[in-house]
Amino acid sequence: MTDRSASKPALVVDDLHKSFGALKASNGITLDVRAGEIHAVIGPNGAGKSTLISQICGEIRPDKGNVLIGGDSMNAEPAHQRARLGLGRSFQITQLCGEFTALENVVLSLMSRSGRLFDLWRNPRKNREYVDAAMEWLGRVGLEAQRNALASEMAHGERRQLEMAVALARNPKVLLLDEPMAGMGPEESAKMTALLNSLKGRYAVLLVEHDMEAVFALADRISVLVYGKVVFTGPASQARTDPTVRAAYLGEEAC
Amino acid sequence: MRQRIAFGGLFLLLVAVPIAQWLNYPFAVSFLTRFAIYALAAVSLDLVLGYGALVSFGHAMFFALGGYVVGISAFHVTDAEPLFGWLGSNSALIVWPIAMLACGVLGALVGMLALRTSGVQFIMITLAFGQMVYFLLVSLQAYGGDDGLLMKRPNTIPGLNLANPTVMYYVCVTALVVWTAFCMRLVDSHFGMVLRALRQSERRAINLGVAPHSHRLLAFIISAMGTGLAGVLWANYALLVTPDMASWAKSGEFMAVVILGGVGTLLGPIAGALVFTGLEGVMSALTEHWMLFVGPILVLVAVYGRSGLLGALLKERHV
Amino acid sequence: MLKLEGVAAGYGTSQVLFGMDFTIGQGEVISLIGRNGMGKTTTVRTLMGMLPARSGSISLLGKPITNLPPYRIARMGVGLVPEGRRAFASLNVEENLVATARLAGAKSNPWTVDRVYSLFPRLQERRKQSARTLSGGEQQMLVVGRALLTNPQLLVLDEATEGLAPLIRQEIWQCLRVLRDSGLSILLIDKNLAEMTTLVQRHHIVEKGRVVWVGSPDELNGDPALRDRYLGI
Amino acid sequence: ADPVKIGFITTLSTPAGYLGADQRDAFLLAMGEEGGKLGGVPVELVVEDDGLKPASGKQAADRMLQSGIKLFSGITFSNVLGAVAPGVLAADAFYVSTNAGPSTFAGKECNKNYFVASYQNDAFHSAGGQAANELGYKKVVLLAPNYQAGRDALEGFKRTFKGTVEAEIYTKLDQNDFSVEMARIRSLAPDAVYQFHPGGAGITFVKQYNNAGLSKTVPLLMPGFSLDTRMIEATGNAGDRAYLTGIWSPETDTPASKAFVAAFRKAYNRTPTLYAQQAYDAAKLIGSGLKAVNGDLTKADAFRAALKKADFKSIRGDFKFGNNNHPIQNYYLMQLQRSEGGAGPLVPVVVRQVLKDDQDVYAKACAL
Amino acid sequence: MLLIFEQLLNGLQYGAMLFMLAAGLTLIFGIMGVINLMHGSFYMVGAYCGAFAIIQTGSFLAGVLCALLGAGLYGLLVEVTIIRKLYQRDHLYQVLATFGMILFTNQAMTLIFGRTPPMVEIPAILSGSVPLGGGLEYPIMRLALIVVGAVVAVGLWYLVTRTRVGMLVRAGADDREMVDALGIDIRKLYTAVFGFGAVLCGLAGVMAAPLLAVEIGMGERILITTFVVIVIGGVGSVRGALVGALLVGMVDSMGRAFLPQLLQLVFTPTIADALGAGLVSASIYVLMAIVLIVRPKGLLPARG
Ligand SMILES: Nc1ncnc2c1ncn2[C@@H]1O[C@H](COP(=O)(O)OP(=O)(O)OP(=O)(O)O)[C@@H](O)[C@H]1O
Ligand SMILES: Nc1ncnc2c1ncn2[C@@H]1O[C@H](COP(=O)(O)OP(=O)(O)OP(=O)(O)O)[C@@H](O)[C@H]1O
Ligand SMILES: [Mg+2]
Ligand SMILES: [Mg+2]
Repeated sequence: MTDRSASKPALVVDDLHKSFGALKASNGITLDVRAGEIHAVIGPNGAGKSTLISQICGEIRPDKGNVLIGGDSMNAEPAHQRARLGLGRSFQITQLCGEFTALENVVLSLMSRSGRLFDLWRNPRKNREYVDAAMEWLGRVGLEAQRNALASEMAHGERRQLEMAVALARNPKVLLLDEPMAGMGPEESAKMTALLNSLKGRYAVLLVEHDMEAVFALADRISVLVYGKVVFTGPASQARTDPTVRAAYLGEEAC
Repeated sequence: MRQRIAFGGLFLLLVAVPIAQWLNYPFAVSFLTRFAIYALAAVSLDLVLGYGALVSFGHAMFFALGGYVVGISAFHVTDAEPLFGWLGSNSALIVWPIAMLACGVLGALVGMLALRTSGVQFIMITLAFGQMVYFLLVSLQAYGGDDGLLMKRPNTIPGLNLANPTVMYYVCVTALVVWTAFCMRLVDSHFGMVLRALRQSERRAINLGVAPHSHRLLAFIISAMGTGLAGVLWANYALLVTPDMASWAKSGEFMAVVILGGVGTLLGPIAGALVFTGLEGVMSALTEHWMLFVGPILVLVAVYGRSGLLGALLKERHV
Repeated sequence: MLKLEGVAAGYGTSQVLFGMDFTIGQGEVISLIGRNGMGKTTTVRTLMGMLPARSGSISLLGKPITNLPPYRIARMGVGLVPEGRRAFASLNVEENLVATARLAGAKSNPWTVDRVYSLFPRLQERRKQSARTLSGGEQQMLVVGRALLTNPQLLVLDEATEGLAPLIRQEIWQCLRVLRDSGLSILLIDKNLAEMTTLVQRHHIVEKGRVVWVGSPDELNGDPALRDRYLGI
Repeated sequence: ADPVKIGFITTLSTPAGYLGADQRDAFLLAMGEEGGKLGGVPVELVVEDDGLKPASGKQAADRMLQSGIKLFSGITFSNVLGAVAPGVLAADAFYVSTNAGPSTFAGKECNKNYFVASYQNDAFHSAGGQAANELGYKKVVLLAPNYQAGRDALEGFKRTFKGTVEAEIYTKLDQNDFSVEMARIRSLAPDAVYQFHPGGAGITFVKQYNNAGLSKTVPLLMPGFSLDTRMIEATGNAGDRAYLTGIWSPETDTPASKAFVAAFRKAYNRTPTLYAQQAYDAAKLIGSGLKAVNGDLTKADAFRAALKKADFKSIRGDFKFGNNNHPIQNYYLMQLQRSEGGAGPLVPVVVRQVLKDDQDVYAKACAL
Repeated sequence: MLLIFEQLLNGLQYGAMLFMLAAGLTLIFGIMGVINLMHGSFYMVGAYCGAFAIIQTGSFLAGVLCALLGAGLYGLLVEVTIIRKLYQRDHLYQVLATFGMILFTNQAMTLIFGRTPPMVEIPAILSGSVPLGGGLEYPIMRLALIVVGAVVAVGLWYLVTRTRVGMLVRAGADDREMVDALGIDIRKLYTAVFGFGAVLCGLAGVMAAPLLAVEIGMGERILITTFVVIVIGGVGSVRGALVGALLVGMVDSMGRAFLPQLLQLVFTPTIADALGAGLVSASIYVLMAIVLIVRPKGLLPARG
């Protein structure tokens, strides 16, 4: 474990409960993400991973339980407020501004940090700072060529890459990634894994992913979620071998 | 492209009247004024409709309010006892700002409630408020009920005689140009970009820290004030304000004008206004069955004019 | 079964496919692989008739289907699992399955809703839930089941395993093997090369809108240079 | 000399279009009878549709004024007139109304160039009140739509009615189900109902009044324009035995009237409405004026004086102008009865005269 | 007391009428998701065709058939020539196109049928009224409206929620291309359903004809109200439309029936009448605003 793991948690999820009718999507989830750590949450489909993320970022109100960022409770804060307090995320089902170019999508993400959201006069696209930074991010995810393509007209995988660029560019304290590798080809996911590794330490990352290669390559710790319950939390190395995990999730093929 | 169209249009607006006089068709001035006023309303509506996807089916209420503020304050000057101790006024410098302010306030109230909904429900709730204003005006017997209010003379601006059609026209054009320029700047600003982002992916925008409600509300208020200004000018042009300024049909007309010209292009709606008022004016003069021709024309634009008259031209983007 | 010859297609001004050709035989499983944005999905859209072919010809079971309307092609026995799920949001799980179900070339044991449920028990649990609120993976299962219920002779899977947990993926691969052996032809677009090895007869590497390499999984695995060149792994 | 242009702005589109059409056609009929002349002076009718929009009416008027037209007519609705008249009069042009006669221009705001050849809006309603008295009704229920004309209507009625008003029911604009009002009327059980609903609402009301079975028990009284000839046709026998007030009916038994109805039917094979009659008279009136100045409208004073004399044969009978250039005339009570001895369609048959040489109440306020 | 009961019945009856008017729109707007301002035009076409046939043949049944046929065919024509091209387009273009068609239809009808509103007698069987006890007589025609409304409601509900056609239409509203790609001729299906929606308008038109004025522009009178009904009930659900219709019917009727009197307890009669009428005029809009503020998606929105 790195020295970072000692530092205090950037994100704490405390006994979260959420039911949809009879179904308990979150059934007392407790976990934390330390500053600079990548904490992977894996689990079968419908285990409640996305719901967990939605509750952390405030799109869904939990029935019970608490979410703390940097030690402060978020329960009272609406979603956009949490975002301002340094919470960023990527979406499992891509959420981009289709009529904006790749570049504009990233610029939007960058300017949202500036808090000038009500500036009625200046044009962010003409702001060198933003444009340069945006180009840099597009470069990192490998989309420079597509900078002026409309998001709606990009290939699925390209959109996934852009999704990540937008999420990362905001440079949040806590970053929630919902299946970032989904839809990317082998090469792209390899690249993305490398990128995330290179950025390691910048953000506290909660990573939801079904691509085990990526998970084991990135995660410091892994939690396994089954039917809304955390059945395992521990260092990646353990998870690989842990019987419960294999039974519940990995199946015989463990990379 | 956008620039070229903008300046081209501006040039036409300025020379239209001299040309009309030269062709010795003075009536054109009156028509052009009407067009400019419609355009102003349409541009304002396009701000929310095109960039915020807030399809307001009640915008006529602001048009009417703007007009009635002018009408009523004039009414109190001429032939009625003071209103809350205020003797009313004919001075544009006093009345027009008041009118726009009033529209802003109404916009804020309606917006605050209406923005709880979205999509079709938003269309209908704005319609509902529009209709309420309409019925309110109809039952304002002190101010002529559904016959509306006649004005003796237009407002006064130091050094300008609005009673002179040409002057009136240039005042309207100035208002139109300034407002449009402002809106064009607005939609490219941080605020504008956020507004458009909200339209395309609300979830994303929120998770970038955008407070959706307050952004939309501000846009709605600004749009309301612009439409109100159009109403103000209308009152001065027609010297008559009637409740049907607030009717749903009027809101529909504004919407038609915007779509006709090209949603989310700001300049498009101006062209739309020209064509719409033109069709109505010319056709109704030609035949009593003018609707038989205007209707299909609108249909053709909707079906084939991909995104309105200028939409195709203006949609091309520049980062 | 299916044959593409020099198919070109694109969107608006931008051309994407430059002479796609490949064939699938009865009971064959082939794959299209390649980097993002190389034209795999575009190929699928074109052969389904969702995107006009600008030139070239496509034929199914010997009959030309170039630019037929999608529903005609589908009825000739093509089942599609589209990219990005596209379940019918306002229908519930069961309605999604039955709405477009068909007993077209009803073979020995045709697909029924129950059979799909036994393949994906998770779906049965959520029968009455609206597809809009399903989890990503559940939606994915749903659209696979939806395609199977049209009882196709050719199954087209565009990233059908995206967002599915390893266990479920195993299930699906297993099921596809069974289907293949029962004579179904399958066109597969997927990123899990390793898992496809035992399923696929031929890989087709797509690059810039045309097939640049055809070969068996073993040949691909045996040729790191190739993998590096076209797939970057 | 080229013909005198008359600006004829009226409502031709929208459901109310038939009102305008009848006025235009009757006016043209009058011209046709003189071979394109009025009072021996060649005239040209410049017709334009206002679509029942005040603003459009004003548009048209502006355009006509600028093209040099000095004489206007034809406007059907008060709100359009309200928008058009001031501009026209300010330009020292003449206006002769074929229908609308709002109180606005009858009193303080009356104008020397503004003539109403039809009637002052309240008149039919005052006649209604008087008729109710003479028919011996003690308790009545009043209904009208909740807008200005509706309120004026009920005011007009109450001005002359001596009995008690059980209830004033204001209906919604464009209401198309009156079952609630019918129930209320039945429960109030008045001697009669006086109602004013224009256009479609009027038709609907009469149909439902009959369907509710009220027409058998409670007599229905209304102003003529609330159930004009077209509307009578559209209500079949629903309006049987209902009372109307007015200045004229196609059944009016004077040679002039008979001739007019015959000519109109011949020309357009339909029965003229009161709007047609009013427009026809207006045309004749204008003719009398043009004759006096021989078509030279620059002789404004002479033309005005001639109009004021109202030296023409009105098919409604006696007609003269009051100080405010609004008519002083007789108003009649009519009843809808089956023609052709009970077999044919309903027609308004004149029952009795209710007001003789009646002048509107606003005239006093007029300085002319 | 009896009066109150009668007024309640009137409210119900008006609600049923509103539902009939709104039924076609639930299908086209609520389920297919097309903002169709022409709704009223189909209704008018139905009424005119019905009236025309009745005047010619004297048989109400013939009128009904002719109305359904006329409205249906016009609906099909419009769908094939215009609407079909607009399904995937933004709602706004549907608004513009159908707005244009209103103007066109009105004028066309004026030219075809002339300006005189045609007369439709109440058919013999439905004329007269039945005693409901307590000396209360109620017109059969209006009871007939209630019955037909109920039948339409049940039928429509079954079609939309229980049949495959219903599912496919809803699916088509979500993702038209995908339905197509799964082997359904969505174009034909939508044409048919749109036509059926128009048929329902025609039915409403001819059923209302004996009680209402059959005139140009009669469609616009009901257009907004029907949209209000659907939005209050919750877009996309037939049950919603029914609830919305009854609610609007009741509120409107009760308001008209009692509000003025209630206000008279507080104000002088004249003021009360005026004020009451004003409130009543706006009542359904106030109702809609309140409903939407409390439940932004309406009372019974469609699933999901
Ligand atoms: N609004 C809702 N109403 C009812 N059930 C819901 C709702 N949202 C989610 N669910 C159910 O909750 C469960 C958890 O959903 P969630 O999206 O969190 O799963 P997940 O772990 O993200 O799965 P996947 O890996 O497939 O994305 C699923 O079974 C889903 O059907
Ligand atoms: N709707 C569209 N309009 C314009 N261009 C498009 C559109 N969809 C895709 N493209 C372009 O066509 C190219 C091929 O896209 P396609 O979706 O076929 O790639 P792909 O091989 O499926 O990639 P992925 O593996 O990411 O799905 C891409 O460069 C993309 O930018
Ligand atoms: Mg998920
Ligand atoms: Mg793809």
